[in-house]
Amino acid sequence: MNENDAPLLEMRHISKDFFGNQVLSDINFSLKKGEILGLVGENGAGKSTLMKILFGMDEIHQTGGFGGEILMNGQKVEFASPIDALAKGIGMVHQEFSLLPDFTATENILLNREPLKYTWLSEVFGERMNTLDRAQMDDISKRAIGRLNVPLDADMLVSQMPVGHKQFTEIARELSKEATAATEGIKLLVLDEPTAVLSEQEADSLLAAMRKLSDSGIAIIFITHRLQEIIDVCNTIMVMRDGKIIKTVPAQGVVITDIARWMVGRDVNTSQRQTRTFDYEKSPVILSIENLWVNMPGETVRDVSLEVHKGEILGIGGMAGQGKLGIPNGAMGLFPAGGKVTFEGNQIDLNNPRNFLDAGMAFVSEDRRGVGLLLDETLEWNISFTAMQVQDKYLKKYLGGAIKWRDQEAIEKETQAYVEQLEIRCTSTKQKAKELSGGNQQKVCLAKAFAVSPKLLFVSEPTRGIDIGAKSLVLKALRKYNEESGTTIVMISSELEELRAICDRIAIISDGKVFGILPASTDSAEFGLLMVGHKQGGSV
Amino acid sequence: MKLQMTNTQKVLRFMANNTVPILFLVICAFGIPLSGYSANYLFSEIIIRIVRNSFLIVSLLIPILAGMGLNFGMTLGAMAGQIGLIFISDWGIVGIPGMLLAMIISTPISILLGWWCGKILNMAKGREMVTSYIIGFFMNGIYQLIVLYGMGAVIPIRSNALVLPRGYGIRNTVNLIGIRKSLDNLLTIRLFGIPIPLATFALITLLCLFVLWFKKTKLGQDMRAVGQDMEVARAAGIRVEHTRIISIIISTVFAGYGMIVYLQNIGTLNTYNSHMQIGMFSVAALLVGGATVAKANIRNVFLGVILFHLMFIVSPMAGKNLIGQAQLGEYFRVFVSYGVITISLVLYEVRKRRDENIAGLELAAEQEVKA
Amino acid sequence: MSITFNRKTWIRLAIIVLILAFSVFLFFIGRQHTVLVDNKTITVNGTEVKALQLVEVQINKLDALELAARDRDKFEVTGQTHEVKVVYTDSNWEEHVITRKFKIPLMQDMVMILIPALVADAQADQSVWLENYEPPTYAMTAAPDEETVITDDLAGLITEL
Amino acid sequence: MNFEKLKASIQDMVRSFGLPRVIIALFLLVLFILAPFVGVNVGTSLSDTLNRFGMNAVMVLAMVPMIHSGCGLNFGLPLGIIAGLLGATLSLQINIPGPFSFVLAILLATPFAVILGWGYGQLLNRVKGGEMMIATYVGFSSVAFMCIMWLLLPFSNPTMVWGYSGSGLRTTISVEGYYLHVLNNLLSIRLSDHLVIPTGMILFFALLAFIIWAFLHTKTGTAMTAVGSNPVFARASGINVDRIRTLSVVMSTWLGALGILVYQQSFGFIQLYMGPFYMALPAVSAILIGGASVNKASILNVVIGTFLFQGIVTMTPSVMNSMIHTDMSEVIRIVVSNGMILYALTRKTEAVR
Repeated sequence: MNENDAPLLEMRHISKDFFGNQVLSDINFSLKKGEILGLVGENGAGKSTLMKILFGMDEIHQTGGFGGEILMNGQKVEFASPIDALAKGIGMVHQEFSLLPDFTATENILLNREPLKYTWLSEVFGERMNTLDRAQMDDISKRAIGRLNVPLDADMLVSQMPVGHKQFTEIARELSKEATAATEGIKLLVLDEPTAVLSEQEADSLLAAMRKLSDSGIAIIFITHRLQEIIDVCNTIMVMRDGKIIKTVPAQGVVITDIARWMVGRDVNTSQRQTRTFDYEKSPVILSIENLWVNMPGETVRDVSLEVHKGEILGIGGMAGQGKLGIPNGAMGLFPAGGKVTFEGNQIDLNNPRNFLDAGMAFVSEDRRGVGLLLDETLEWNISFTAMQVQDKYLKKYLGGAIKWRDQEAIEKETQAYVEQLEIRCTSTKQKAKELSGGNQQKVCLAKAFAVSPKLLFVSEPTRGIDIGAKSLVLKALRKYNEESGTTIVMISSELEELRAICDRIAIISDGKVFGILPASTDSAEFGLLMVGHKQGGSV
Repeated sequence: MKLQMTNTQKVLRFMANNTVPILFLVICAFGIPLSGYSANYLFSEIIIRIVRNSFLIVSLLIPILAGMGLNFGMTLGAMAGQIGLIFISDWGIVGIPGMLLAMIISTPISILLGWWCGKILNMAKGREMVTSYIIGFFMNGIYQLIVLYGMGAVIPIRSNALVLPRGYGIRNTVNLIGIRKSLDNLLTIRLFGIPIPLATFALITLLCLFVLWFKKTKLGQDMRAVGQDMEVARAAGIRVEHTRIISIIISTVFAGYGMIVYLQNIGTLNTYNSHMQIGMFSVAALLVGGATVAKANIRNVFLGVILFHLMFIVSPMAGKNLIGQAQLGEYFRVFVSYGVITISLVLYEVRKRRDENIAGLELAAEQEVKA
Repeated sequence: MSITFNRKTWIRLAIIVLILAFSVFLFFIGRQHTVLVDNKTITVNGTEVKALQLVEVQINKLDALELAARDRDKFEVTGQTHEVKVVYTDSNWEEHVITRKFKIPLMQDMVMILIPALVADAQADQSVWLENYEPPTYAMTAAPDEETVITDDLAGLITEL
Repeated sequence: MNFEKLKASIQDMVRSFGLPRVIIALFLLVLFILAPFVGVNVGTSLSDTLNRFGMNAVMVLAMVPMIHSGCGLNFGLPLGIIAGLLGATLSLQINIPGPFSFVLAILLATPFAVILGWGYGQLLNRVKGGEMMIATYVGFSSVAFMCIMWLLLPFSNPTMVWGYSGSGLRTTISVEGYYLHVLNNLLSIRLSDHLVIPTGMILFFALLAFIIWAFLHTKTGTAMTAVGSNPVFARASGINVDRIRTLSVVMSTWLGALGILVYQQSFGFIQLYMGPFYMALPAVSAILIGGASVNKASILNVVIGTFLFQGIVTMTPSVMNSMIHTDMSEVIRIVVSNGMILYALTRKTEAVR
């Protein structure tokens, strides 16, 4: 069949589950030549998984493949690896750059696809002994950059480029993939949050470039959180939520509020919300953060000021990469930070976790394996360690405290208690942390935090990468802990619904700043708008 | 606000980036007058050292290009070269044909060893240097097994001049009279009475040209890519492991040739320790030339040879004239050789750290402006 | 990995063969031999041949040697075929020049040319005047009766590079 | 069927213990079995092994703290040894004959060990990730530096300095009349005229081993293990990682110093100059043979490892010699020890980030 009537790309009944937990179900959409499709949705809505399927990434195959079929120009295609996808003319520009800092734009654009000049040595030692054809490299990259028409210096080292130009280089690389014997020329370009790192005018010129490309017949899948851009540039808008397609509409006449509602809005009965009315204004401020800045790669906090009231559960939400994770990490001092953090009236000097802990705060990190756990040690160690070091718990003292001996019995007792309380599934308290499932590891992290019996507890992404059952268990445990021991909890999560489920107030972080604080009961569309950085919410 | 650098800062930065060469200039500046050697003597000595060592040192460049650090495994190549030499001196092949034959023999051995070494280093990513260093020791054991017990027993060796009286194993020193200086004397001119072996220089120049050309090849480009970021390279479809192995193989083969050139100049082979020292001295020389674990070029090689060996020549005499003990000078130069490697390894790690912090400083600065 | 016999493979094979051939060639031209020239009275198949009073011997273009009676000297040559040139004056003051090519067995370290034999019959086969020479063992480099092998790699650090 | 099960169990036993270690253990076993048949006295070789065990165990123990704190294998052991040598030479210089000189040596070595160790620790904190290579060269250059010092330092005890020049220390100095065999002879048990157990030396090691074991059960010791296991976790638990690491390095250095003193009192000589140069490698490979990895080590590893390693070093020459009249032990030692280190370096380990 010829290209005109068959859509360039069509995905039919795509479904995917990771070991029983359904992340995509019955995805259907098609994409015409030169069409720009805007793909929006919360984190975890399934956008990235969908793209991974489209590219036949290994992790899809390793986790048991997917359901449904992919068609290009009417023919069914199966991609064993991204290489195949590229060969079919699909290009992807990832959020994080895959560029070599000490190579020029040209060298990066043509990485491993350099045109070569023949040398006789290649007859003996193989193709790779041919020399690079610099001249040809230059004009290929020039042409690719030309198609984008952006001011990008082909001979500039990537390490010296402004971030926007890196982005352009990435795109130019995809564009430079012209039809060869092995591969077809670029037909479909997937841009995953390309504008997230760009300044205003950079973003504008990128959008312009995208239009230009679509005019030249290249279809684009445009993933972004900046809804205005979607409306400006896309022909069609596709909204995903919970692994389903909520809406597929032409961009004309759509207003941001609709999109936001589609993105976050849920039918109320789905989520088990038990709204409690907690009057935080009555209770004193326990923690106040002023002008906090944190240099956490990928989660930079620029200027955050917050007040946390005693006994409340404060939620901190926002899109990935906007800096919400930076707040607790900075406050604790795991990443270089500055600003003023006052806890119970006395200021905590930053960049030293010890002060944070001594003050009576605790932090459950989002990075369980990296920061949260001693993977090679037993549960006992994991749970008791922090309390032991900070508060001298579980220690027998001899010679008037000169020798502080580990008290094995006490540790075992405590650990056993937590294992029962949090229903940690393990063979024994001597089991190594790395042998537990994600959910149970998370519970261990909580137990570790509870063990220091903190006055204020930061919990970061407590439900990331754990199954539904464990999720609700963890949330319940937090709520219970808050109610019973009156501990103030600050919970950071990218899943708005789970915040709304247990928090009293929710602060939305965007671009490293507090964009607005609303009561959890507020309509989710409001939050949606804040998240996508559309309108300044009235701070409560 | 961008981080501005005042001139003084710039100077300091320059000093910091070239600590080692500057250090050596200072040492030599003090050493030369103390030693009381004539300029003429020093010059001719330096010429000899360049002829001897530069080939070996150049063989270190390519693994650095591929981001595998300093290839202490070059001793493997040296061993291969020595085995080649042992054979030709047993067969009584002399002169240029002898050298060529030795090189031909060493090549397959080097390739084999290099391939094995590369495999191992791929298993120890991020720890290449210390691993290649240990590989050197390990292989030294195997080498002894072969040369000290195998040769004469399993591997036939005719000449009694080579084999130990007990009937097997090679003697401590093998006299390479047959090929001694055969390359150096092929074509020599005298400059101010200083003999300059043009043939050897030609060979070395050829090698340098090869290295320069190699960087222009696809393989060279791939190595640079792998050296910067293995993951990105892999994503782009470059065969990372394969490329790394090749870089080690090339280095090993060249090291083998280098060893042959080195020994034809010296004229005698210390069967059981020539190869072990050579690794350390070559690395030291390269680092003295201002190379780092991540970056090295031809200029570093020659600057290194000159500075390092200048120190090496003058220090015993200087020590003698200073404290009346030549031995002191000898210990001193051993100390310096190791010290240099230590310093530049440390500086390298420290700088890596420093560059990582820059981003944080900028953010901080930006906040200060706000406040 | 299966070896497919395309052009490249052939080229590689060819190169390897070439290198091997070349190394054999090197072996031939690089092989060093010692040629002893000996001027003693000997008996060649029964008849005694007197040593010459004075004879000048030259091999290839190496500088010539003068041998009196009962002298023996040596040339170091590489390769197999060489030319020996003998210049002597007989009893009635006539100068004779004999030049002969000869071939040394490849693995033979030492050969000896018996000048008198050569002079006696200039046309004789080389086996008559050229004989393989096995050096007596005592002439070998006198080795210390038991040499201790130093495998200590530190030795080198203190010694001259 | 049943055989299958056996096979499987053996296989994962081997896997858990590491193939090379199994091979080495079997090798040693074979040597001991062969010994009587080739006319080697098992008693002698056993007491030799014990003796060498005692001599080296402490230096192997010196690996433990640094491995625990994640500083990797202590290739910088020579630094500790130098501290020990300084202690030894000074104690001889002060010239109090008899066993007390040993105590004195320890006392004098300690401050050096602490100072050197502290500096060394500071250095290693600045080069996290590249410790091992740098440790190696710190060791080497410090040895070379001390070579100069041994020549220059104004020692005067005639038993130590070169006879002719009257200045500069000798390469080997006898400790006869000072602390020769103080530990060896301390309540040593003489089972037969071949088999002697150097109880004192073993006990001394046992004491130190106990101290380390106990330390690892204290609060600080726990912190040290955590730092080695996951520095980020430790930091997030309010541990000052750098301080713990420095402490571990100081401990290692100090143990190294004691180690060389124990070695000397049994060996009979103080080896100066290039003596300490390659002493790190045997110790490193010993602990690895014992089952330690680049970031995990226990006292048991030290004991097993030292015994296996020294066992091989003592047995091979005697057995080999009497079997195939050649001494290949040197080569075997090199191959075994470095092969073991290679094996360890090429394992995948999380802690080395």
